Amino acid sequence: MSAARACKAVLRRDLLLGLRHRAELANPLVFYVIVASLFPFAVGSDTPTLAIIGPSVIWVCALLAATLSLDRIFHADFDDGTLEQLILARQPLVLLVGAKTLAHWLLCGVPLVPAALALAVLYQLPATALWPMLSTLLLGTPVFSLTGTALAALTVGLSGSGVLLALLILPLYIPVLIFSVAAVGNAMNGLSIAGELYFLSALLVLALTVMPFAAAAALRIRLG
Amino acid sequence: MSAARACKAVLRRDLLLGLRHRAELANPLVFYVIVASLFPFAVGSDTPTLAIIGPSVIWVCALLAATLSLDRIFHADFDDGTLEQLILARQPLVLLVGAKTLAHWLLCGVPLVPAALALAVLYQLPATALWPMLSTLLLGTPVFSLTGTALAALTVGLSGSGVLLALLILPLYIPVLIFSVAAVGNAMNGLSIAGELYFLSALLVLALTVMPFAAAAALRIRLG
Amino acid sequence: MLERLYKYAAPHQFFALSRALTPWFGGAAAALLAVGLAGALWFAPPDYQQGESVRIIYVHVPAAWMSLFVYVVLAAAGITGLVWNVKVADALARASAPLGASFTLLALATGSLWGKPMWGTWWVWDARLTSELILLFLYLGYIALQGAIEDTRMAARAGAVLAAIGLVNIPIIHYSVEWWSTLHQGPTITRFDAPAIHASMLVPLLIMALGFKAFYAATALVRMRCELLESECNSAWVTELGSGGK
Amino acid sequence: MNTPSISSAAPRLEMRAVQCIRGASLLFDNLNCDLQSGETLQIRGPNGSGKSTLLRILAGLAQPDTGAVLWCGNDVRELGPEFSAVLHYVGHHNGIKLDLTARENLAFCQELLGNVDAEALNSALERVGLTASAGNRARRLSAGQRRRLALARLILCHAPLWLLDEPLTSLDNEGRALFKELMQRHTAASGIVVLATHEADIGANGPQRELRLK
Amino acid sequence: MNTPSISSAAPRLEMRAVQCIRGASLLFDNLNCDLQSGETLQIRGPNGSGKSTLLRILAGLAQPDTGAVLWCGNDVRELGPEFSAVLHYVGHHNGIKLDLTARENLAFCQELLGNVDAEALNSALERVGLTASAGNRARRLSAGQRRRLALARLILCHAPLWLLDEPLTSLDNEGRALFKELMQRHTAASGIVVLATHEADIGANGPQRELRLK
Ligand code: HEM
Ligand SMILES: Nc1ncnc2c1ncn2[C@@H]1O[C@H](COP(=O)(O)OP(=O)(O)OP(=O)(O)O)[C@@H](O)[C@H]1O
Ligand SMILES: Nc1ncnc2c1ncn2[C@@H]1O[C@H](COP(=O)(O)OP(=O)(O)OP(=O)(O)O)[C@@H](O)[C@H]1O
Ligand SMILES: [Mg+2]
Ligand SMILES: [Mg+2]
Repeated sequence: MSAARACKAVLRRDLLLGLRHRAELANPLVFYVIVASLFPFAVGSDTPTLAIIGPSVIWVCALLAATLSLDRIFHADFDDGTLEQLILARQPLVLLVGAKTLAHWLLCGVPLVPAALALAVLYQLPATALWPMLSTLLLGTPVFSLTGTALAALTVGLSGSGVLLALLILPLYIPVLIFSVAAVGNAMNGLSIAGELYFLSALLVLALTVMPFAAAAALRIRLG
Repeated sequence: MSAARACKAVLRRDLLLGLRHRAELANPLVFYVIVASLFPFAVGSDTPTLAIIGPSVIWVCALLAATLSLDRIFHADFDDGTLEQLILARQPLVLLVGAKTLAHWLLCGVPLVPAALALAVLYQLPATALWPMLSTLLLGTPVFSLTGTALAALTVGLSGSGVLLALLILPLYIPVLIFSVAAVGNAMNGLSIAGELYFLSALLVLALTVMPFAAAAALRIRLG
Repeated sequence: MLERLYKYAAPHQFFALSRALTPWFGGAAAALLAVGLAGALWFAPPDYQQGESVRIIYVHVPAAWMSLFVYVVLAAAGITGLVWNVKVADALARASAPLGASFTLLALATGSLWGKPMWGTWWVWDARLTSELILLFLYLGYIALQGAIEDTRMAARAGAVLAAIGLVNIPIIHYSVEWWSTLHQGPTITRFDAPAIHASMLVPLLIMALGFKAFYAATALVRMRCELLESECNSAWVTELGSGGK
Repeated sequence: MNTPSISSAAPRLEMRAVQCIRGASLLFDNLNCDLQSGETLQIRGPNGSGKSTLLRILAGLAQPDTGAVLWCGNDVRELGPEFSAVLHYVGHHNGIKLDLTARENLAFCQELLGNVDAEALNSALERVGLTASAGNRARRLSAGQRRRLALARLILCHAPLWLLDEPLTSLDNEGRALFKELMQRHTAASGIVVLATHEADIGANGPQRELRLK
Repeated sequence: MNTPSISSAAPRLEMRAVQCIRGASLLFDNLNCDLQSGETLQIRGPNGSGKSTLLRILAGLAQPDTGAVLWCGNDVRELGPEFSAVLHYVGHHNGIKLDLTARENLAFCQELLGNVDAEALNSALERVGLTASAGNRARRLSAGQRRRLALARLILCHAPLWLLDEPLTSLDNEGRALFKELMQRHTAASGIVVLATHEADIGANGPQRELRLK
């Protein structure tokens, strides 16, 4: 089907552009690691304190790294006019936007998972925290990408959109943050994390069904 | 003198552009407050822990907010060709760059100071911590702006420069971070903070004398 | 002397010189590292406190020294290239970055391997350890900047400015153990008075350090030749080289 | 898909009492025009008269304040993506990715447009004279070469309606000649061309109409 | 400042064996040219031949790989900002801030150039036909209006050397005529103009020379 092929083309192009800037690809990751290592600097090497704030820092930083990388979803495409071409493509815009979201997740969301696990080790979190960390990240990062795409579409072409975007998006990310950190905390205390995981899954399903449409609508509005 | 007038023109223009995007002006600030208040969300409102991590969080977030706002020092000017005009102006580039740095500090550095004080109250830091917080911020934020300008000049026009810039700059901010947090910590423990303040002042003087030249050189390199 | 230097600063002259020097440095590196490792693994005594694990010192310390040394070389070369427009210096800076990053990584890895038996943990957020990590980030930043700028001349010049700015961190790493009381060893070898270490350990350590330096010199020379070939691919001497001329 | 008529029917573009207001000023009002297949419409007018704005409205990228644009008798707002499928729009911006090579840019367009065909791609590159630079990142191309790349989209695959905003910008004489030939072929093959330009002679071969703004 | 000669001496621009290499290809080599006051040099050549690159080299924004550019006999690399003071450069980009109004943009240029003069500003706006839109943010201006704003810099204050990269882009006929007149006046007042354009006739009045690339 030609729609599927167009989506694949968008996905491939975005991945290619991402890989072509190898530096850019690694950057959110390195940024993530740097920011996360700023805290021990500031807090001092007091292990119990570090273990307490560990999950929060790891999650807040993941959230920041995700937020920072949002700017590039549409910004470049807007500047060089390819976004207009995308809108004028012969395929439903929702699908194309979905492909862009997927590319963003693969480039910016997935790499956060191993990085977060590595940091968990550095922060000396107990082994019981690793699995909840992994599962919440795998559920939470796609929500970040999906929500982020919609808001990035809404702010595309506005000057200073980077920070404006961060401003709009952070409140939306907070539920994911709270439940994820709660899950990790529960696991460290030996409690069940099923409730949190259900909630995160529900958020993911919601984001999956709503956000691409919101993003497509936002793009049409911004360029109209 | 015409050089002074040109500097004033650059300063006025940048401030005007900043004020014209009032949203953009408020953004780093709001971003700062949001991120800093994510932590209590994640850590839980356990007051002793909050008071321990308070100074670090406040400083790390100030650093992030400063980093995020760097991108815009030269980016827009590069895109629309006004940077070339600046380089071809009839005045020493160092001075013009200095004016841009000053504008950046006034727009993005100074507002952090009251915000940080407000956050300190929110995190229930003791009153003894406020004065060191204030003085370190007043010494540290200009260093951020100065160093940031030089690195922003280096990365201007590179794709994905936002995150690259963050990557380059964060290691350079770390000394400021360490000494500032140490000062606040010392003050909270009733110790002298003179040593830290001397060190920060030395860094500031160093940055003041070196960075504008580095920034001017970097601009010539990037546009050459 | 200066004239000589100037002569070898011309890429094609340097190319020939580097070809001639590489085997010497390579050979020296192999010999020194072999002797040093033998000394380290068999002749040096185990530490009365640390036991056999002390032998990591013979890799860790030279690697840590090199991580700092290479950064200084990188920054100095970069500035030389920037100010006097010496292409060979640019090539040296670019060639050094990945090597320095590798030394830093090696110091971090051996350090944390050593830390496990000594401090009971792979990693602590102690000043020296963290500042070494920052050094790694500085190298990575330099490499990322080189990767982001396509034009090699411009990349080298931009990198020089970055490296010069980053130079501030070197004294901070070096003195961090004195400024903050940390877990990490204070200066034992690099003290101005007598080193606080026994000769049977000191000698292999110094041999290893020399070996690392020779290894760095040899690899840097090879990498510089690649850099020069790439950046000079339009010039007459490279074309000649490519067409089989000497 | 549900109205196959619009892709098979003879192309026809109408403006019905199109009006556009920007800020406090009326850019144009009561524009009417009926373009049949094979016709060329040149939008003319001094700087700032609203040519680009009109083209964006025709492409469906902006909405008229009152009035409507019809394609084969259907309001384009209702046609949506179906209308996108019948047009090529080249604006002031080239719409190319500077970090992809020239060839990759065109290959992406093809996939987006739904017909992958390596031969068509090569011949398009050949036609616009970019074969030699096809492997270069677009960032290295000169202003004119980028414009050529943008125009190569037109010949990658067929679309009956071409909307072009100052297509000749930065082109050298050979490029202009080439472009005029492309346009002639397109109208000869019963396409419609709407273009905004300050050129006196655009060398259309079929019926040529002019719309003067302001 | 220490060589007052260069601002008072008769303008003279020389290229000496200028060479430029981009990537693996030689753009131009051994360019020599000696321009005296009152002369116009038109750089011509097909797309991608290096016109823009040459103009950037002449402006001191890029360095030639070998060779040198001289102003009144001095190497421009050594003159630095002093050389900037004698030239106006208008590139492919307009060099205006889209979030300042037209008037604010020009006022900023004046301050940067060191001579604030409200009258000169108003008359420059008048000349390029932007008086009515002077209070509009430049973002709202059309492509041609933005180009006019960029060209208004030329008449804000005197500089003997004009370096212009396709100055006529997006201009309507009236704009072109206006610009040609500006250029004629400048050369009549013993200035030098170097411009890259694909136009056949640029209507210079003084001695006109051509440099063909590739
Ligand atoms: C990941 C962990 C570690 C890192 C990143 C690290 C880093 C460094 C660095 C950067 C230096 C060179 C300092 C300078 O010359 O200024 C150094 C030297 C040294 N390190 Fe480590 N180190 C680590 C772990 C250890 C451990 C566990 C020990 C042993 C207890 C150790 C013992 C030493 C010694 C003896 C020196 C030589 C000190 C001198 O300069 O005299 N290090 N290390
Ligand atoms: N890094 C590079 N590698 C290879 N070629 C390059 C590189 N950078 C620039 N070029 C080539 O240099 C030329 C740049 O030319 P320039 O922009 O000066 O052309 P121009 O004469 O102004 O053309 P136009 O009329 O289209 O504006 C182009 O042919 C481009 O392909
Ligand atoms: N928000 C606004 N407020 C006031 N005027 C506006 C606004 N937005 C656009 N305009 C005006 O609308 C016109 C836009 O015209 P457009 O870009 O379509 O012109 P054009 O005919 O393409 O001109 P050119 O030949 O210069 O490309 C300009 O005159 C501009 O000043
Ligand atoms: Mg227009
Ligand atoms: Mg050009």
